Amino acid sequence: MVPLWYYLVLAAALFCIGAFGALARKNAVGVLMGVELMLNAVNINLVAFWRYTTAAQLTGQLFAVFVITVAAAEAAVGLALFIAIYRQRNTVNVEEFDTMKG
Amino acid sequence: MTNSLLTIITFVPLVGALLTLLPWGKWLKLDKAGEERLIKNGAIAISLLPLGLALMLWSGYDQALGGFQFEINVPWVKAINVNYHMGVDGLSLPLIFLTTFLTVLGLWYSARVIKTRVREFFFLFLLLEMGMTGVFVSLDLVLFYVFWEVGLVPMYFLIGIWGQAKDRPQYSAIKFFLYTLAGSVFMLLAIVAIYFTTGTFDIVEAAKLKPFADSILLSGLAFWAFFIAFAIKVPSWPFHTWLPDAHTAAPTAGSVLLAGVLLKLGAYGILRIVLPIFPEAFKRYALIVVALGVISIVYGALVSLAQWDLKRLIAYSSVSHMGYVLLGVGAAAYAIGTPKWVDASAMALNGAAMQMFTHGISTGALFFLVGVIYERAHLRDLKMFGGFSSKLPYYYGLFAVTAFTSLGLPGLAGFWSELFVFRGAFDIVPIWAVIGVLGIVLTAAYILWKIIQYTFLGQYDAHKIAHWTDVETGAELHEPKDLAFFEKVTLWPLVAFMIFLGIYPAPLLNLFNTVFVRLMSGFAGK
Amino acid sequence: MDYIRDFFINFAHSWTTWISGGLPGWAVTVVNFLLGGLILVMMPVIATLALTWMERKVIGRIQNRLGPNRVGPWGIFQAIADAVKMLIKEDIIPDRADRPVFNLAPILIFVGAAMLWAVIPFGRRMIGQDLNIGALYVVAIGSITTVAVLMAGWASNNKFALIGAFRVVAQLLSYEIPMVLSIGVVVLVVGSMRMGTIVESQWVPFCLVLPVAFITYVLAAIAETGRAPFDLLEADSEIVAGYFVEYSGLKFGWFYIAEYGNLMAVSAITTTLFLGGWRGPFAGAAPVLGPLYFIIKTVLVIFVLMWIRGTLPRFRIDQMLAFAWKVLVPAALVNLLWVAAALKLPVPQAVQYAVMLVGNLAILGVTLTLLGQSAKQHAKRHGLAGA
Amino acid sequence: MQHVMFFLFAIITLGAAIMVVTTRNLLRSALWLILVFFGIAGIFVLLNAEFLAVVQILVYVGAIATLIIFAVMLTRQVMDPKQPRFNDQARVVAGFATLLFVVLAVIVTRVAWPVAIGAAPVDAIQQLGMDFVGPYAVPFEVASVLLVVAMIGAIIIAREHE
Amino acid sequence: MKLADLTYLLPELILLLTAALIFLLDLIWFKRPAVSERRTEWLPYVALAGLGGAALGLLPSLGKTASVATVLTADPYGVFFKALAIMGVALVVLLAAPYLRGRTPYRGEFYALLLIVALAICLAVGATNLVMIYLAMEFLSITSYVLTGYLRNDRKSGEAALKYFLYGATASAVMLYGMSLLYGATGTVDLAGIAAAFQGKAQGTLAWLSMPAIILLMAGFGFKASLVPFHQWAPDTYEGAPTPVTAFLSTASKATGFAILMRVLLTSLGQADIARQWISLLVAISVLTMTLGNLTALRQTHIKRLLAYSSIAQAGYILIGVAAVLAGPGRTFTGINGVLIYLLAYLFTNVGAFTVVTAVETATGKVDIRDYAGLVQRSPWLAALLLVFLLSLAGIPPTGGFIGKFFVFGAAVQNQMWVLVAIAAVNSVIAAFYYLNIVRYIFFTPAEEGADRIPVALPFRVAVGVTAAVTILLGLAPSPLIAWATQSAQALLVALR
Repeated sequence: MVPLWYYLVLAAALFCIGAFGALARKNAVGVLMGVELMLNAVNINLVAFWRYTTAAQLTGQLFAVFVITVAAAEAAVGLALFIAIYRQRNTVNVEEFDTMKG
Repeated sequence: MTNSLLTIITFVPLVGALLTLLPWGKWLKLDKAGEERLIKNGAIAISLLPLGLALMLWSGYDQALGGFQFEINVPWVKAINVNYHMGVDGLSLPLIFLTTFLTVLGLWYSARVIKTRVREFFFLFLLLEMGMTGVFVSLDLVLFYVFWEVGLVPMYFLIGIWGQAKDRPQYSAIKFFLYTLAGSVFMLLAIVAIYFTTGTFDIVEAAKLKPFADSILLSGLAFWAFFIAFAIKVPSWPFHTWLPDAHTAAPTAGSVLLAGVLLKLGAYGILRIVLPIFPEAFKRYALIVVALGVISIVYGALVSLAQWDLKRLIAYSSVSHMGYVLLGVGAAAYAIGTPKWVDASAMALNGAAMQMFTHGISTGALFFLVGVIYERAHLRDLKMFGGFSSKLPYYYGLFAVTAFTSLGLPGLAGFWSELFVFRGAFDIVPIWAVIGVLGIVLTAAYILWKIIQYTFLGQYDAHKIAHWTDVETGAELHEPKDLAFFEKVTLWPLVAFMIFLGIYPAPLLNLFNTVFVRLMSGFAGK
Repeated sequence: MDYIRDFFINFAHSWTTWISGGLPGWAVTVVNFLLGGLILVMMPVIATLALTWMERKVIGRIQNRLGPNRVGPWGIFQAIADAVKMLIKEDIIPDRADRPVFNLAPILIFVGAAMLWAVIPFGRRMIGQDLNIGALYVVAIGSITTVAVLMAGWASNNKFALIGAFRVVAQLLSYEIPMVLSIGVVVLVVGSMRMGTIVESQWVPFCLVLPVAFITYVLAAIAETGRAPFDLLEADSEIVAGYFVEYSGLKFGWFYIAEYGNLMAVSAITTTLFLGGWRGPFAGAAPVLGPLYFIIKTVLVIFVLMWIRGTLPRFRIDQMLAFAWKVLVPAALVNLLWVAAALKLPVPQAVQYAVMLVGNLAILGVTLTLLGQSAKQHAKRHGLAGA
Repeated sequence: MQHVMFFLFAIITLGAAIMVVTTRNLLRSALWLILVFFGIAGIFVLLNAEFLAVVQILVYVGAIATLIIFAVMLTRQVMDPKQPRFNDQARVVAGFATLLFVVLAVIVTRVAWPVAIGAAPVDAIQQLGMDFVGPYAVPFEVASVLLVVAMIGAIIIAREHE
Repeated sequence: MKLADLTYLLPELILLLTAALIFLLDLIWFKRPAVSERRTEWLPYVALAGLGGAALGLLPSLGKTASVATVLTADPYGVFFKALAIMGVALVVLLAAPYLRGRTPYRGEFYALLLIVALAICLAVGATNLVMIYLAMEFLSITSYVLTGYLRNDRKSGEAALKYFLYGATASAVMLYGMSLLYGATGTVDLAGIAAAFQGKAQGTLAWLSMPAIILLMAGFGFKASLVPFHQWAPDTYEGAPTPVTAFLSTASKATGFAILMRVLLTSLGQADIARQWISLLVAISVLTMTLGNLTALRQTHIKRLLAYSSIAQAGYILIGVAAVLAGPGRTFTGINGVLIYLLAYLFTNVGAFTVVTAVETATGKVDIRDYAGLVQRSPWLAALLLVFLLSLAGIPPTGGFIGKFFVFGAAVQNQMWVLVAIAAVNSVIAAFYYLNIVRYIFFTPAEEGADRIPVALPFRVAVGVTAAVTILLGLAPSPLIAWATQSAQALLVALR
C-alpha cells in the first residue's frame, strides 16, 4: 500500500490550494469553490486516517459523509445568497460589497 | 435599629431619588411648575433625613469605646465571601455628616437656581449622596468599590448636563469619569488580589492579615494600584488634570459636592484602606507620597495664582489643599514602625483628617460663593470684577471669612488642620514640611491678591459687566444685588462651622485622634 | 453444460486464459479494460440504431402511419442511413462558443450514458461489475449527464441552449428525488444495493409488490431521459431544440446516441429493479434464457415508454416541477415509510409483501383521487370542460 | 499499481485544483472542480471507500457542482474576462498558502500517526448503515434537519418577489 | 439510543416540533394574504410557547450527568448553555415581532428559524464528539446565515449574510482540517477518547500535532466567538443583519462558540502540557481581541457597528477566563465559572442594548449614534435603560457586567497573569470611553428640532424591562448565578483533572 503520508501531503496541498482560492478569489462563487476544495482535502484526510489507523471502525468514513452533507447544505444556502445579492446589485465580487465601512 | 441605621442613611437618598421619578404631576394633577416645586421640596425634605440620622450617629457614637460601631455584617455574596459590612468610626463619622450636610445645602441652593431638567437633577443628586455615603460606611472592599463606582455616574451627569456650554462640560465629564475609572479598575484588581491572599474582602480583616507582607513586588503593586486610584480622586499631582475642568464645568452644587466630598473619598480611601492594609509598602514609598503631597501643595498654589477664572482658581486651590492631606498621611506612613514618631504621626494624621473636613466646609462654601456671583454676573473672570465690597458688603463678609479659613487664619477652622499637619510632618520629614510651608505663603498670595483684591477691592466699574441678574426673579438689573435670603441660608451654616471649629475643634479632633493613635500605636507595637 | 450455465463468466475466463498465453500480466489487464470499455461504448450505439427505428415504427403506427419503409425491408436500415448522413454533415462550432467546453460536452454525456451499462445484469453473473453499491452508482452516474447538459447549454453561447440546459437540470434534480426514493424502497426490501442481489431476491417481481415505487420510478425515469411528456427540455416549438441546438454532425450524434442509450439503460434498470431482471420460467435451469428474458422485458418497457410518448401531451415546466414535488415525492416518501414499517412486522416475507402491496394500492388510490379532485377544481376555476 | 494509480489521481486532483483557483472563467473553474471531485473519488476507491466515492460523485458532482454552475450561469453578466481574478492580497495569500503547505507537510510527515493497517471491512456499507442508526443516530437526524432547513433557507433567501 | 436518552433530548425535540409546527402553520393556515397578516401575529407567541416548553424540557436533565445517544452528554454545563440559549432566543423573538412588521411579508419562517438556531445551540453545547460538534456548529451557522440575509429587500442584509457565509465556510473548513488531524492522531472523534489517547503521549509522538491542531480548531471556535483574527465578518454582519439577529449573533451565538471552545479544550486537550500550549495561545488572542475591538470601536459612528466592535472586545475579556482556567479544589474563581457568569450577564445586557437599538430603529429608522441625540427627551425610559446596559457593558457596578468582569479578571489575578489583567484593565477604560460617548449623545446633546417622542411597542417594553431588571439584579444579588455557574463549570473541570 501507498504510505499514509502520501495521502496526507496530498490533502495538505489540496487544502492550501483551496485556502488560496478562498482567500484570494475576487468572485464569491470562486471563494466558495476554494472552500469546497478545502473540505475535500479534509475528506481525504479523514478517509486516509480511517483506512490506515482504525479500519475496523468506520468513524472516518462517517465523518466524511457528514462533511459532504453539510457541504451540500452550505452550498445551497451560499448560492442562494449569491443569487439574491446578484439580483440586487449585479455583482458578486466580494470587494464591491462595501456598503458598510469602518 | 442601631445596626440598620447605616443602611437607612445610605439608602434613604436612593428611595428619595426613585420617588422623584414617579409621575407626580399626573397623579396629583399638578402643572409642570407645581410638579417641579414638589420634587425640589420633596428632595430637600428627604435629604434632611440622612442629616438627622447622621447627627444621631454622631451623638450615639461611643467615643470612649472607639473602633467601629453601628456595625452590620451580613453575607451578601456567599460564594466569594463578600459581606454587606458597614460600620463607622471616628474617621468616617464626620465625613458622613459632611456629606449629608453639604447635600442638604446643595439641594437647597439648587432648588433655587436649577431651572432645566429639574427631575433628573434631583434624582442624580440624591443618587450621588447615596454613593458617597456608601463609600464612607463600607467596611467591605467590594461594597466599597460598588459605592465608589456608583457615585461616579451621577456626578458625570451633573457635570455633563448642567455644565455651561462654554466650559466644555461633555469633555470635562468624560475626563472625570475616565480618570476615576482608570484608577479604580486597577484598584479592583488589587481588591481581588487581596482576596486571594487573605480569603476575605473585609477591610478590617484584611488590615489584620496584612496581605502580601512577604512579597515586595506584590505588595508594591497592590499598594500602587490602590494609591493611584485614590490619588486620582484626591487629586494629587500629576493626576489632577481632570479636576479643574470638572469643577469649572460642574453646576454650583455639583462643584460643592465634588470639592466638598468626592475629593475626600480618595483621601478617605488612603486612610481607611491603604494605610492599615499595606503599612509596610506604604512606609517604603512614603517619601514619594510626601513628595507628591508637597508638589501638589506648591504646584496647586502656583497655578491658582496664575488663574483668572475664579472657579478654576478655587479648583486649583483644592489641589493645593488636598496636598496637605497627602503630606500628613505620607509623613505618618514614613513614621510607621518608629516608636518615637507615634505622636507626631498621629498628629499629622489628625491634621490630614481635619483638613479633609475643613476643606470640605470651606471649599464647599467657596464654590457656593462663586455660584452666587456667577448667577448674578454670568462671569467668573477676575479681570471683569472689582470693587464689589461696596456693592455687596454682605457677600464680601462671608467670602472673606471663608477665604481666610481656606488660608488657615488662626481662629478659623483651617488653621488647626494646617497646624497639625505641619506640626506632625516637621518631626518626621522636616525638609519636605518646610517646602510645604511655602504653599501657605502662596495660598495667602492668591487668596489675598487674586481673590480679595481683584474681586472686592478697587473701584467698581459699572461698564465692565453688561448687566446683572436678580437671582430670585431673574430680572435684569443695573446694579448688583446683595445676597438673597436663600443664599444666606446656604452660606451661614458653613460659615458658622468654620468659626465654631476655629474656636473649638476638640469634638472633631478627639474623634480623629482616637482612631489614629490606635492605628499608629498598633503599627509601632508590632 | 456447466459452461453454458455461467456462460458469461466462463467465456470471460477462457478469453483471459487465451490471451494471457502470449502477453504479460499487465497487458492482459489493459486489454480487458479496453475490451470492457469497448463493450460499454458499443451498447448505446447499438441501442440507438435499434431504438430509433423501433420508435419511428411505433409512433408511426400510433399515428396511423407506416413509419420508415424505404431503406431495406420494413425500413430497417433507415437508422443506418441516418447515421451516415449525420457523420458526413459539416461540424459547425458557433463563433463565440466556449470551444473546449463545447467539444467536451457531447463526449461527457456519452460517457455518462455508457457507464450506466457497467452495473446492469443481463443474466445471472452476466454483469460488468457487480458493485456492492450498484443502485447508488446508477444514481451517481446520472449527475454526469447533468454536468454535460449544463456544459453544452453554456458553451453554445445561445439563449435557447442555456434556458434548455436550466430546464434540464431543474428537471433532472427534481425527478432524481422520487427516483432515489423509489430505488430506496427496493433497496430496503432487498437489503442490498448490489444489482445482482436485487434481481436474485425477486421471486415475485417487485412491480407487483411495490406498484407505487414502480410507477414513481418509471415516471421519474421518463423525466430523467427527457422524453415526452416531459420533453419540454428540447421542445422544438418552445426553445428550438434545447441545450444541443448548436450542435451538428457527429457531435449532435453523440447526444442522440446518449439519449437512446439512456432510454435503453433506464428501461434495463427498470427491468432489473422491478420486473425481476433475467428471471423467468426455466431461467434457473437454462441460464441462457436469462438474457433473453431480460431483453424481452426491457424492450417491453421501451415499448411502453414509446407508447406514452405517442399518446400524452407535453407538460408545462411549472406543472412538471409541481408534479415531482407535490405528487411523486410525497407518494414515494409515504411508500418508503410504509415499506419500512412493513419490514419490521414479525411475519413471513410473503405476508410482508402482501402488507406492502395493500399499502401501495392505498397510496395509489389516495394519490389518484387527490389528483382527480385537484384537476376538477382547476377545471372549475378556469371554466374548463370536465368540471 | 497502487502507486501508479495514486499518482495518477493525485496529479489529476492537484492539477485540476490549481486550475480551479486560477482559471479566469468561473464556469471553467467549476468544471475543473468537477474533475477534482472525480480525482478524489478515485482516491477514495484506492482507499477502499467505494461507498464514499459514489457519494462523492453523487453529492459533489451531482448537487454541489451543479449548484455552483447554476450560480455561475445565473450571474454570468458579471464574469467580465477583463476583471482581475484575484483581490489585492493575492500575492500575500499565495505566499501564505505556500508557507502553510510547507508547515502542514512537515507536520503530517513528522507526526507518528498510530498506523495500524488492517483489512478494510467487507460489509462496510452495512456497518455504515448500522452506525448511522446506532451511535450516530442523532447526527444523522440532525443532518437531515439541517438539509431541510438549508433548503427552506435557500428558498427564503432566493425567492423572487417580496 | 435508549428511551431514557429522549428525556434528555426533550428540549431539542420540543424546539424541533414547534419549529415544524410554525413552518406548517405558516404554509397552510396562513396561506391567504388577507388572514395571514393577522394570524402571523400569533406566531411569535407560538415560538415563545415552544421556547418555554423547551425550558421545561430541561428539567429532567437538571443536575444529572449522563451520556446521551453516544455523541451527546447531559451535564450541568450543557444545561447552563441550553438555558442561556433559550432565554436569549426568547428575547430575540420578542424583538423580532415588532421589528419585522413592515420589513418583510414573510415572517413565519423567521420564528421557526429562531427556534432552529436554539435547537442547534442545544445540540452544540451538549456535543461530546467532534462529528456532532461540527454538525451542530454548521447547523447553527447555516441557519444564522439565513437569518442574517432574511431581509431580501435590504441591501445590507444580503451583504452581511454573504460576508458571514464566506468567512464562516472558510473558518469551518479550517476547523475541520484540525479535527481531521485530531482524529488521525487518536483514531477517535470522541472528546474523552481523544483525551485518553493523548494521555502521556503529548510530549513524545504527538508533540508536533497538538499546537497546530489547536490553532486550526480555534479558527472555527474563534469565528463563532468573534475572536481576533477570526472576527472580520463581525462588524459588517452585525451592522447589516436584521437587528434582532444581531442581538442573537452577539450573545447566544457567541456564547455557543465559547461553550464548545471550552468543552473541547478542557475535555479533550486538558492535559497539563497541552493546556500550557493553548493557554498561551488564548492569552495572545485575548489581548489582540480586546485591544483591537476597543480601538476600532472608538471610531464608530453607527451604533450597531459600535456594538459589534464592543462585542468583539467583550469576547476578548471573556477569553481571559478560559485562559485563566484553574481547577484546584475549592477554588471559587475557576475561570470557567467566570466565563459562564460573564456570558449570561452579557446576554441580558447586550440583548437589552440591542432592544433599545431595535426599538429606536423600528420607530425612526435611524441607527447612527448621532441620531440618539436627546433620546432622553424622546423616550426617557429607553434612554435610562440603555444607560444601564451601557454601564453594564463598561463593567460599572452594580450590574451584571461588573460581576462578569469581576470573576473573569479575578481568575486571571489568581493565576497572577498580571500583564494580561493590566491590559484588560486599560482596555476596559478605553471601552468606557465609547460607551460614554453614546451616553453623551443620549443625555447631553439636545434632540433635533421636531423630533417626536419615540413610540415603543409592547414586546420591546417587555424585553427591555426584563433585560434591565436582570442586568441590575445580577449586579445586586449575584449569588444564585454564581452558584449555578460554578456548579455548571465544575462539570468541565472534573474532566481537567
